[in-house]
Amino acid sequence: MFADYSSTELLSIFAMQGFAGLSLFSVFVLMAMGLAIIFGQMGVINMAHGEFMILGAYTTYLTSQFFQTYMPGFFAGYFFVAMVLAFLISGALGAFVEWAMVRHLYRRPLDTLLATWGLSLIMQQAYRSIFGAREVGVNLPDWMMGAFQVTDLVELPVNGLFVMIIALSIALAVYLLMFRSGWGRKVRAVVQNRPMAEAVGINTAGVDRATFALGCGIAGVAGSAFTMIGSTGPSSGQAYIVDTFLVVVFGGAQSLIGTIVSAFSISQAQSTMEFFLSGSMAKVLTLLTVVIILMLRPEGLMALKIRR
Amino acid sequence: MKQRNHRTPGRARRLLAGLAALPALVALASPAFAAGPPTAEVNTTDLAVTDDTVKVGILHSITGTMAISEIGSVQAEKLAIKQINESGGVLGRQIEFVQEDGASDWPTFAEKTRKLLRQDKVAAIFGCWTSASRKAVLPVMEQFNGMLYYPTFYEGLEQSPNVIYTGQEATQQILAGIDWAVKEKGAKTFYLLGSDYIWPRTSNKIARKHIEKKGLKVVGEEYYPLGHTQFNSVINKIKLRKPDVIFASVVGGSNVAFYKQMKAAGVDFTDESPLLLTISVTEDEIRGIGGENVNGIYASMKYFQSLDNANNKEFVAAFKDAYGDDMVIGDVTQAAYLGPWLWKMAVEKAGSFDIDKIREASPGIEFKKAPEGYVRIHENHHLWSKTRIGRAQSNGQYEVVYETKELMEPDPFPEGYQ
Amino acid sequence: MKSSSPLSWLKSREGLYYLALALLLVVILPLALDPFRLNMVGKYLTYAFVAIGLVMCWGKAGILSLGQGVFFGLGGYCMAMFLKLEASTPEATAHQSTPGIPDFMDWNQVTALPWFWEPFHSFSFTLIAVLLVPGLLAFIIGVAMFKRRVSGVYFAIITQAIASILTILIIGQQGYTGGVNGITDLQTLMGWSIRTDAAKTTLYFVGVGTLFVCLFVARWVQNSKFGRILVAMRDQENRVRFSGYDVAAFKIFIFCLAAMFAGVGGALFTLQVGFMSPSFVGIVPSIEMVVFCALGGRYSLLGGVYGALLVNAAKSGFSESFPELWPYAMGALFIGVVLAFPNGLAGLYRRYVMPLEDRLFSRKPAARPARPEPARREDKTLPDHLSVEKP
Amino acid sequence: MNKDDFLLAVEGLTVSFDGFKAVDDLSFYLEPQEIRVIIGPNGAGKTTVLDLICGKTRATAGSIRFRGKELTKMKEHQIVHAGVGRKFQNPSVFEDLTVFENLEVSYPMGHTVMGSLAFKRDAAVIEAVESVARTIFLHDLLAEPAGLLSHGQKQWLEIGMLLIQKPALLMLDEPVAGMSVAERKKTAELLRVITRDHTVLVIEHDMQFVGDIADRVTVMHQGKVLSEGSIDHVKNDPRVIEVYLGH
Repeated sequence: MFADYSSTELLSIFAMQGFAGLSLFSVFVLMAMGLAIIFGQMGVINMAHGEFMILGAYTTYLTSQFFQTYMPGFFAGYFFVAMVLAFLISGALGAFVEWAMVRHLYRRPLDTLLATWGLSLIMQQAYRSIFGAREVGVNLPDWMMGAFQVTDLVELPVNGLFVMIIALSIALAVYLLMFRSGWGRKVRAVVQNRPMAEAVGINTAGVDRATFALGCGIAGVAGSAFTMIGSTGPSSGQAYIVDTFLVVVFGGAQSLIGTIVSAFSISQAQSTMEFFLSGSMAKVLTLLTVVIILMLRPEGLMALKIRR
Repeated sequence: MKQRNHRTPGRARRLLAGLAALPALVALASPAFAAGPPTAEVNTTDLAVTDDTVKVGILHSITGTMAISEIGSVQAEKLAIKQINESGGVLGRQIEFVQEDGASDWPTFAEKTRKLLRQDKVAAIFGCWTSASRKAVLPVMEQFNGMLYYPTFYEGLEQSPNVIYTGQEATQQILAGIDWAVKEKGAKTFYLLGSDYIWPRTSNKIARKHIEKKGLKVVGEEYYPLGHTQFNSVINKIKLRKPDVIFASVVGGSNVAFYKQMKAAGVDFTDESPLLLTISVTEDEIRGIGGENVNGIYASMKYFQSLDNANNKEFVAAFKDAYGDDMVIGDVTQAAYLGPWLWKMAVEKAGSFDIDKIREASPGIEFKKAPEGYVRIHENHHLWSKTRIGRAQSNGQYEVVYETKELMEPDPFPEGYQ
Repeated sequence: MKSSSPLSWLKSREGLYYLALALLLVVILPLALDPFRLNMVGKYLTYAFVAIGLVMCWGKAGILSLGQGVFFGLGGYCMAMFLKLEASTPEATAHQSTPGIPDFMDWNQVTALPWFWEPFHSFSFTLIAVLLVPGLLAFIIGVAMFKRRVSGVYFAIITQAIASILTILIIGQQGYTGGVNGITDLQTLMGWSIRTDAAKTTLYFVGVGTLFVCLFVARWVQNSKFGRILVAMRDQENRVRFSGYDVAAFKIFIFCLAAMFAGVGGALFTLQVGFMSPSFVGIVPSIEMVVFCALGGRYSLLGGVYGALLVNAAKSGFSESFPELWPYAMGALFIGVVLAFPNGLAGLYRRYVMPLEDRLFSRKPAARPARPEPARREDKTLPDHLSVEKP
Repeated sequence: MNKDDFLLAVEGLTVSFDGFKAVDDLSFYLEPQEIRVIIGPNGAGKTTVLDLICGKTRATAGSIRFRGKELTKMKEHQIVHAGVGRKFQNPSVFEDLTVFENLEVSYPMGHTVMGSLAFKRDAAVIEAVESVARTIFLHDLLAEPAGLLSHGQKQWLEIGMLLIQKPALLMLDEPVAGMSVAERKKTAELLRVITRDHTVLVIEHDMQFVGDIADRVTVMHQGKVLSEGSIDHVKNDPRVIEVYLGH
């Protein structure tokens, strides 16, 4: 299939395809990071994860409208404000949901799955009532929609790079927070032994709430970033949920590194297959491969081997 | 009578609420209109027709994933009904509508159709959007002998005595579009891209045959699952194959992702290399995608909001008056608007609400006040209509750059394209 | 510890509950509803088959499958393939380029009937396939997953992914499956039109009859030692294993049984509704089916049936009068059931109505219900996040 | 003595978790009718040894021969059928089932899918259940859900569930942990009854209790056997004293 192309063309295509794989990777990392925290650290299945993402996207939409109307001069920079707001709003809603619902269900993970699915229905319909059933168009500053011309053929999209940077910063921030901060130690203590953590004076309820809020907040940032590459509508969030869960489970719950490794392998597999096969078949084959590997190695890629 | 309004933001919502109450009001307030022929004469099949009212059904998804697309059709149908009532109704009878929600769920569509036909005994149904919902409804329409006015452009391969198809079938859109690209733009190679379901697949099949008949080349054909949001790989493939034309029939949320990612990958559609020709992006879709992301793409359809004729100006003004200035009108919305009018004319030509008589009367009916200019019902229940090529502007509107000289004949079972 | 004839339970209070359901479905609803509404009830009942399977699988054994739609769909597709072939006689399809094959194949340039369609010319094969195709897939999934001790949340997510895969496959292979439109325009079952009111009413009664057969099978399984082992497994899987049971085999069996029930439901659905489409295979319908079961009471077979009936009736009712409110109501229902009464309607009934019955009939307080149901119990499937064990 | 003359012969048994050897080249032998107690400080690998024998954990290396069969290759339920019964540290009974049903589930019949569907509660079953129930002091509570039992009663019930399987080797992990003094005495009594016709492998901390029942004692430390012999022998072994009292 490559006979018709010159070697420079091929090289550029491989470069761009590699980049495509990397940007898919960052998308997966962004989607999965919030979920990995909530599922991996708390054992809670948040089926409304996609809706929290869309909340971030709508926040971005509103912020862009606000800047356009009242502060057009600062429009170029609104996106950063939007991301912070998305984090805060999704996080706040997350904290509320944890308080109202999730905390009653910690020992019943399958029930959290049902309850959060109910929540996702409500959130979707709320978006529909507030923003209308149609997708909203999020205006982006011009600088974000461009591309770097590297060579004649190789062009790297700015928004792809941007998503990558956000994904990596969030991954880094989460890593520092979880493994290099006092708070992270508390979270891990609660994960490993709740009664003991309580006994040594950790406010486990507070830690739970903050963890859940953090996961939702990151989902909000992800949704905000996705306005650059995807659609923002009441049910857009559902498109992400299966992929996201597979990434987390495939990586091995509880392992943030695992999530990143799994996001990397799934994204590379998918983008390579998409290049050689048709889109639908690539998707089927990717999912199938993941499911089969999970059947062979149900603990995921990076699970700790521990005594049970 | 049942009423419900979909909540749309701002002014539209209030207006819609007002509108929803309208048929009831009009029906009460204007017995003077009831000068039509006696009910027994015009209704021999026990439809919900009284001396001064007639009941019709509106059946679209106003919840679920398809609500995004179907809202415009509901608005257009209600507008047409309102206008018909204001102009004296049908055979002197005011139209009342029963609106049902298909909830983006095909059995629900079938179920609601049964309800509309059997319980409400409506004289016509304006509704459905996806092919799947139409396919689900079809057996019920045929069993209870109803009449459905179906607004969406679709893949063809169907011709039911119980449906009038007011949108274009695939060949009308595609043949004209490709001919134009070849003739005006000198296109030689094509890349076909679509969402993975029947309409894009059938459309691309027709497109491929047509392209190959001309001795030109299809350099790629690709489908992505509905809702797919990552198009980087296909964009690379397109860059590699360097087609003259990307022929796109991507739908829904995927659309937004596709065009944003094309733009971000450095593709400037205004360069027209490659040229992008779509059959799926109406003004409605552009609202979600963002005008700046589609600036310069071409669409092949029968209607654009910017069409420059008196009928359309009046229609656009009335639509915005009813639902707000920020409304946009796409191809399907206009086709939905045709439904109630075509039905009214068929009823009046037949002098009866009976379905069989409407069916007989329908072929040959002309609608000269159509916003798209002029349409005529073909023997095969589709419409003769012109196809236009529009070039998308960054303000979200299309600029019409070409229009077929003649009306395109609808051909749902095109010989040589199957 | 009495042993008695296999049907003597029908005379007990539990028997009365079954009788009440039979009375409702066989006498009251057909008399009270017009054929249109009755047909709708018939459609809801096909979901009850899935709910029964879920009660066995999820309630009793703690295995939550979010992919029951797959089995429902497979059963439905088997039946739809048979009906479609019957509708695609060479005479009826004379205008096609290849007469005698289903219309959608012709549109997709398929020129001969694919091999896997051939056997569906036979009705008896179809009936077997309705049971075996879902059963076989469940068996394969079950062997792969339960032998590797995949459980709890992991199992739920993998079944969800399978539902997603199958949906994409069906939609993508439209030449063989009818794609997103599904298999439509089904008219007759062995020459008998399934579209008339009389036919729909007949099908309703067939559905009710089949439902009771499934209920009895499920009840028999539940009350056998097998049923006790399921409950035991849910509580203490290791204890069961170290009491000498091959836990995986039990899980595989119950998962297959639930899949077959779902398949039967799907086949009846196709007959009632007249078509089958991939929208019943995906994730959303699969999760909705779990809700029917959760609302009715995940530990109670009859609860599952009532759950399926009530949720769907509410859905139709709500969406006729307040379509925008329906998703809110449905969402609130989910959350409410899970938070406030995890044992569902059956749990409420047992708690509030049964004592009344006791007083009313001045019986001695409940000869303990067939299976004591756990109070608000914790999932033993995932004590921490480590629901997956190394084999 | 050939190793198949022993009831249980553990040789060179090793298991490592991510490089950490929880059990390291462990060997010991049980004779028929013997009562062996394993003691050792926390983390010595005692429970892991039981896990390895009953198949819950897979060995990295080594062999476990039981009545001439190699257990390391067998599945858990097959090991049970071979005659090994195991009680867990925390009482693990089926709380939603009655005491009767708990015992019935363990009754060695109807252990396959089909067998359990066809299983009939006949006179022999009832007889067996009732007799075991008498042994474990729960005869009056047969109809109670197990969830309502006290901690000690649950421990007994679990022992009863093992007894009804008629295993050749009984493995008990801390059978008196968390029991009141009275319960402890009763349990010791129960164990004496049991040991009349079973080989028993017990993990226990309570040295008095160990002294009461043990034929031989194996002391484990860091995955290895530190000392083995009679209770007095190990009590006076300086290495044992070092481990328990040193540092």
